[in-house]
Amino acid sequence: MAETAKSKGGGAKTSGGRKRGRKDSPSGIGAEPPKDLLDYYRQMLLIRRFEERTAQAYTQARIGGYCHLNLGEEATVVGLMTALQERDYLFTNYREHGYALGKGISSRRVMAELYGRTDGVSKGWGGSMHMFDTQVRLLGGYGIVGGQLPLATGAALAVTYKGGDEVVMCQMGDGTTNIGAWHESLNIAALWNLPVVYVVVNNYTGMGTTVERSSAEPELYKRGSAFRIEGERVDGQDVLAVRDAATDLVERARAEQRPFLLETMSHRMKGHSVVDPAKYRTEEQAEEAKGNDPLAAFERQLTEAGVLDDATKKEIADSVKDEVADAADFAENSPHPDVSTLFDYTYATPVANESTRMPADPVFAE
Amino acid sequence: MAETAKSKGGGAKTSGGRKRGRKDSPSGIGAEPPKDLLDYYRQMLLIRRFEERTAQAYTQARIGGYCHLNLGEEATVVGLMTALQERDYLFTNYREHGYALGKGISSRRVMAELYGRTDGVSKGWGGSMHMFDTQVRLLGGYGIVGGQLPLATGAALAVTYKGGDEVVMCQMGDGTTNIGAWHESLNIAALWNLPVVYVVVNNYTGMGTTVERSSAEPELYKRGSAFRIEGERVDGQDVLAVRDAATDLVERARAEQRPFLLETMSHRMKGHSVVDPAKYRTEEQAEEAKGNDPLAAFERQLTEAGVLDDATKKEIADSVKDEVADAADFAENSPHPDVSTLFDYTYATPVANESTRMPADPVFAE
Amino acid sequence: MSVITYRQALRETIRAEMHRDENVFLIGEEIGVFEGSYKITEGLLKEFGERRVRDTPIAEEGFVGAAVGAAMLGLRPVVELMTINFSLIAIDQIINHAAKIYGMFGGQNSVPMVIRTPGGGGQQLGATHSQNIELFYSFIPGLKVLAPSTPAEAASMMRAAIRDDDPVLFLENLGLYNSKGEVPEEDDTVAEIGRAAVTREGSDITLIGYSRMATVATRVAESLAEDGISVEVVDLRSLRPLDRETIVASVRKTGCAVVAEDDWLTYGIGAEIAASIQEGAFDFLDAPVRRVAMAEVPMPYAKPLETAALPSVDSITTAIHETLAAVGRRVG
Amino acid sequence: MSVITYRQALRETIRAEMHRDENVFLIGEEIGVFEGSYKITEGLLKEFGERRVRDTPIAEEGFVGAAVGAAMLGLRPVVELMTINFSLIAIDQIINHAAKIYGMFGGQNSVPMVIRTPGGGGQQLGATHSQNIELFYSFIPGLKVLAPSTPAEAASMMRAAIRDDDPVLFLENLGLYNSKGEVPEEDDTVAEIGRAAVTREGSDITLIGYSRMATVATRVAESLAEDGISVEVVDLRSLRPLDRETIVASVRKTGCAVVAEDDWLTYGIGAEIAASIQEGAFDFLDAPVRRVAMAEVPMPYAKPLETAALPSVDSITTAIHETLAAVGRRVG
Ligand SMILES: Cc1ncc(C[n+]2csc(CCOP(=O)(O)OP(=O)(O)O)c2C)c(N)n1
Ligand SMILES: Cc1ncc(C[n+]2csc(CCOP(=O)(O)OP(=O)(O)O)c2C)c(N)n1
Ligand SMILES: [Mg+2]
Ligand SMILES: [Mg+2]
Repeated sequence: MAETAKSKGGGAKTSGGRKRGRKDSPSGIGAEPPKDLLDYYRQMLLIRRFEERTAQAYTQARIGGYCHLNLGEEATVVGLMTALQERDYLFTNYREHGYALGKGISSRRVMAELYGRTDGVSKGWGGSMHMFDTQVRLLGGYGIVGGQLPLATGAALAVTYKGGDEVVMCQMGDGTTNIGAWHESLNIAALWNLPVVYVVVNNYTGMGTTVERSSAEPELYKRGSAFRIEGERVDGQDVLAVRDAATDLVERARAEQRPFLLETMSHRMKGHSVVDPAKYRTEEQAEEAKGNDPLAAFERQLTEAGVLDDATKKEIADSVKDEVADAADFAENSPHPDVSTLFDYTYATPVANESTRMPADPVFAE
Repeated sequence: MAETAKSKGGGAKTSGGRKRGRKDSPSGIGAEPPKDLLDYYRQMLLIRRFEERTAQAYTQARIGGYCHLNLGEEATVVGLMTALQERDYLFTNYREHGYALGKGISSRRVMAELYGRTDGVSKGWGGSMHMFDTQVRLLGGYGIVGGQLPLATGAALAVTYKGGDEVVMCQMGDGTTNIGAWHESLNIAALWNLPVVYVVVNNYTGMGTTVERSSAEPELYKRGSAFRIEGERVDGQDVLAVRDAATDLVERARAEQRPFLLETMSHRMKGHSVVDPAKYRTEEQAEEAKGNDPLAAFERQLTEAGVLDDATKKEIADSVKDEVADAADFAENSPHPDVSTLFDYTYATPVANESTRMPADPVFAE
Repeated sequence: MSVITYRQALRETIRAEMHRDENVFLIGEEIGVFEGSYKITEGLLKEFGERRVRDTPIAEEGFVGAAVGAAMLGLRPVVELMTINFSLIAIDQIINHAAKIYGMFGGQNSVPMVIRTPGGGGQQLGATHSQNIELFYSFIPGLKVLAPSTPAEAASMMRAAIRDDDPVLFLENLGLYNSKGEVPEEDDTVAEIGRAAVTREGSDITLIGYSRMATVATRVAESLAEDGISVEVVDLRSLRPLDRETIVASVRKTGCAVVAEDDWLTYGIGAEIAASIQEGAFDFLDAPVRRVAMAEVPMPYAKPLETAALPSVDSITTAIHETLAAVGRRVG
Repeated sequence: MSVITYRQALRETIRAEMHRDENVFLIGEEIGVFEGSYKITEGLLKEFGERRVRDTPIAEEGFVGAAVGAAMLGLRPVVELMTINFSLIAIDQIINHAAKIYGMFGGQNSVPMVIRTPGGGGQQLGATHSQNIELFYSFIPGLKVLAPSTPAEAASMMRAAIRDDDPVLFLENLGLYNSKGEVPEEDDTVAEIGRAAVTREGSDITLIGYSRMATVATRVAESLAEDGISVEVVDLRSLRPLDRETIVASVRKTGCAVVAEDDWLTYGIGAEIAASIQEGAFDFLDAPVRRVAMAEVPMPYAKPLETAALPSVDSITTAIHETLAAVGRRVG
């Protein structure tokens, strides 16, 4: 599996390589402001703890539905979200709790959504797969594989229509590159010169199907060639590398007004969703995922570089722990949506003869 | 427009180039058995006259529905059909009268289908877009753009499942390379090593939309790269070049058990369908199409090479004329399907409670 | 008043809306250079340019979804799907995205868009190109589905659709594009979505139709009037929401009803109409509600088969006669 | 007899059919290595190998269409679509291809295939993953649509589906996979497609359901029996063809009916049932046919909202009481 990650000139891009718009030394970490580094670290840790808490709450049946976690993808998520400007739009798939946090939604509102409560970011209507916030420009959270691609493409069309300078980022998984919507969307984006960066978060597998068994061109960043879209692959376990590669492409999309493709390589640490024990993984694959913990690696790096000492580490750990506990408390105490609101969001423009019938009601009210 | 046709090493493959499984001289025509050449010529002429007759019958309201002609694509059609073995399967789009003839269906039965009669190849149920004959292994004739691609892919899967050595050819137009089914099908064929040759008949345009305005990679044979599928482009106005390129890929698909992509370049001489005056074409484009008549060119070539003299020419012309007139007569005299057969083909396995209600009938028969 | 075709009514209304609102733009296959498969968008590329009239690749899922995304950012796309049959390629974007985005995210983001598409049979287009599947969209909460039958309706309903903040499936009809009717000059009527209309009053029986079948219903009513049968015609206009009150009020008056639809009978649009009538006018109904619909086969190409399979003035007339006979009233 | 789950019944039947006929093979997402999202295909890859159990990329249109093509050459694919919601990506291949190929080409080539897919709500999966859209397939001539409610039905109907030469949409249900029931040992019953069944006799009212709702109907009937109300339960089993005779025969006996469905009400499956009943049992009907169905909203994630939106034992019971009250019979 790891082999494919090395295909582009002997390896995916790692931090310290070519960068745009960021000054720093070849070694990367040394030249970064420690404040930023600690901020990334905290964000990554927050995602980790948040997702662990989510898994726990799911097991306790406080969260329902399907629930997919970002465990193992923390560096990718934080790197990508750091690359976006506030005004940039984000569309993701259903594995998006971390992105919601990274785009600036409070952990309280994300957790409340998971709990299905009124203070949830989608008022409890969306759940795990459907985080959305017009304010921070996270435009969903979609559960149909590939569904977000045409939408993101259309959002970029609206940006150019209005003459804006926002960029749209469209996140997806590796398995998503095999569906028709991928092809139609990238072709349209390239034809119409739309400022959208498609990001393939390659975690080596769809549910249990490896990239090699699902994509005839398993070096996914190369698939842009069918549309003359430049593609790039980056080490998704290296937050700085992801940040730099993503910043580069986001800013190029903004400046050059055309689409790009970014592939990030990282491991899914657990099953496909909370309920999946991932029995289909070989022991080797499981070991590989475990051995590639981006958070542990970054922590080691920061410690070695002297950026993270034990006190700071504890301080961050405590603050994250508190934040997550607070989020869970908040969620627990947020009210359930009232049944009287059931028909509030079927239509934006009220309309005659809309059905607001409950299951036991006759079609014609007496 | 003609420019894109020259992109691969300075030009699309023409006859006299590299060939497999066929001995012949560099100049092509000289080394071909005259009998074969005259046969190709006759087939091309038959398609030309057949389609002209079709247009006429359409104008006389003897043919209904949508009706798309192969005018200008005669060399492509004959070249492709010559490359197939009898046992090979063919799937096409709706522009397939010529393919039906080329695969071995009599002009009578093709014309009868256009007239919607019981002796039609699809018994009058299909019409222009839906020619089908299990015997000669033409498995349709499909009117949904891209619809035939998954089917052809699945047919190739069945071939390998059964351990057969047939090849499947899947014909489509240039505009079809932009639809999701293209991507999903080619990926699956490549992943599963299926013996299918996808043929893109590039006539430079969908209905009125040029390749450049619809495909971000307008060199369509290169789009196989997203699946590691080898692609090739050939001059679709040169029957020998098409035959050779297609034979090469068909036989490689058979031998190597994997998919290939072939793009043929030719001009659509008239509008998209019989009713389309093609007003959207620039004068230049119309001239270009007219100036690239593959039948006239082949006739010239054969005459110059001394293969076709005036007597033979007249003989062939007469025989084709007779055949087309006979086909039209046959069609005209073939019976219309009887209304009593309306429910004959809804289900292959008879089933309880099938509805055989006519519009005026109540749901419950008295 | 001027007499124009359904096609002209659509074109003029779209054109006027584009002038009125800079956010309205057109997107679809062959709508620009080709000027539309059925010429609804004739001349609009020339008038508005490529920004406002966007030809797409053959990629229904991609461009319908792109329109949804553009609508999320406040544009008001008017999408053309060449025929409703091809909507099946885009249906996931329509049903799972356009129709869900407002509700699924708790009402944060509306999706103001129109999807125009013609249905209608009888053109010998064969099994895959002759389906009337408005049912699929009419079934979906979150969508609004309009089905005008006259040029005036086409105009006022298109205006309503474009100005509405929800995704609207706007059903046109191949058989109606050339039909003519009066439309007020300087018309700026905005139809109310969710309302049916009694387009002809009558007392003996209620005949319900929509789109082309509403016009066929009127012809049937006119011809039966000559025989002294008074048919009340209800044009559904809005398939979702469905205006049951108007239907049922009519049947309470007439005591019996026939539905004319050109989709298939079983599970078709008429099933809901009949089900609603029996529920809402149970005590008034003197005979079962009859439905006249397509024969349930993949539509054959051959003309005699196609004609036999389609509902017609004759088959509707038969159903009306039989219903009145069942009621036991004197006929004629 | 042995008591097994609906899941086991499906798995064992498919397995036996694969042993019986070399042309039967499985194709779908995550059915092999992952052993199926809902584990219907557990162990089958190990037993039959990759040729017979084929994992696909996420490409519903592509692999469903590939199954159609394979069926055209005589194989008998059994396709798994992970949930019916995802069928919208593949619907063009199902409706415009699988359902059309036999008729459109004049009966030359049948398409013997099964598309298995679960519907069912109540799992808090949100708006795009909680739809019951069997209606779309039930509407289409050329398709057969089965919806078993018990393990025994699942087995005999799966056998029928695999051995049938037409494309069969086989509706499973997330809420039924773990339900148990008796299945004969060495069972080789082949259900007759197109037949409904009276699964419980009664005299006061007819209650009609299919798939999970047929089992809920039985529970309602059992509980009402304690109050002295005798409910006849009709399990539709086959949504296309629809067995109207069985439904109507029951209503002619009981004089009234309620339909329980877990799709949306307007234009839902129940509309056809109600429409058919009023047409076929008009003179026998003592009260309007009531339908109990989902509230017409994009399904919210939050549990209280979802629960309120779904039909239940309670809402069905209410509709029955109200219907009997309308009939004017003494209740209880
Ligand atoms: C159209 C569609 N098909 C199938 C599914 C079921 N499904 C959910 S997630 C998933 C795997 C997606 O894999 P990938 O794109 O790699 O994303 P990851 O889960 O690895 O982040 C599948 C098949 C779906 N949600 N939508
Ligand atoms: C899914 C779908 N979308 C749109 C159409 C309408 N349509 C019919 S032919 C055609 C153009 C196809 O162009 P191309 O693939 O280049 O084939 P050509 O007609 O040039 O042979 C279109 C858009 C269709 N039949 N199916
Ligand atoms: Mg993945
Ligand atoms: Mg073309």
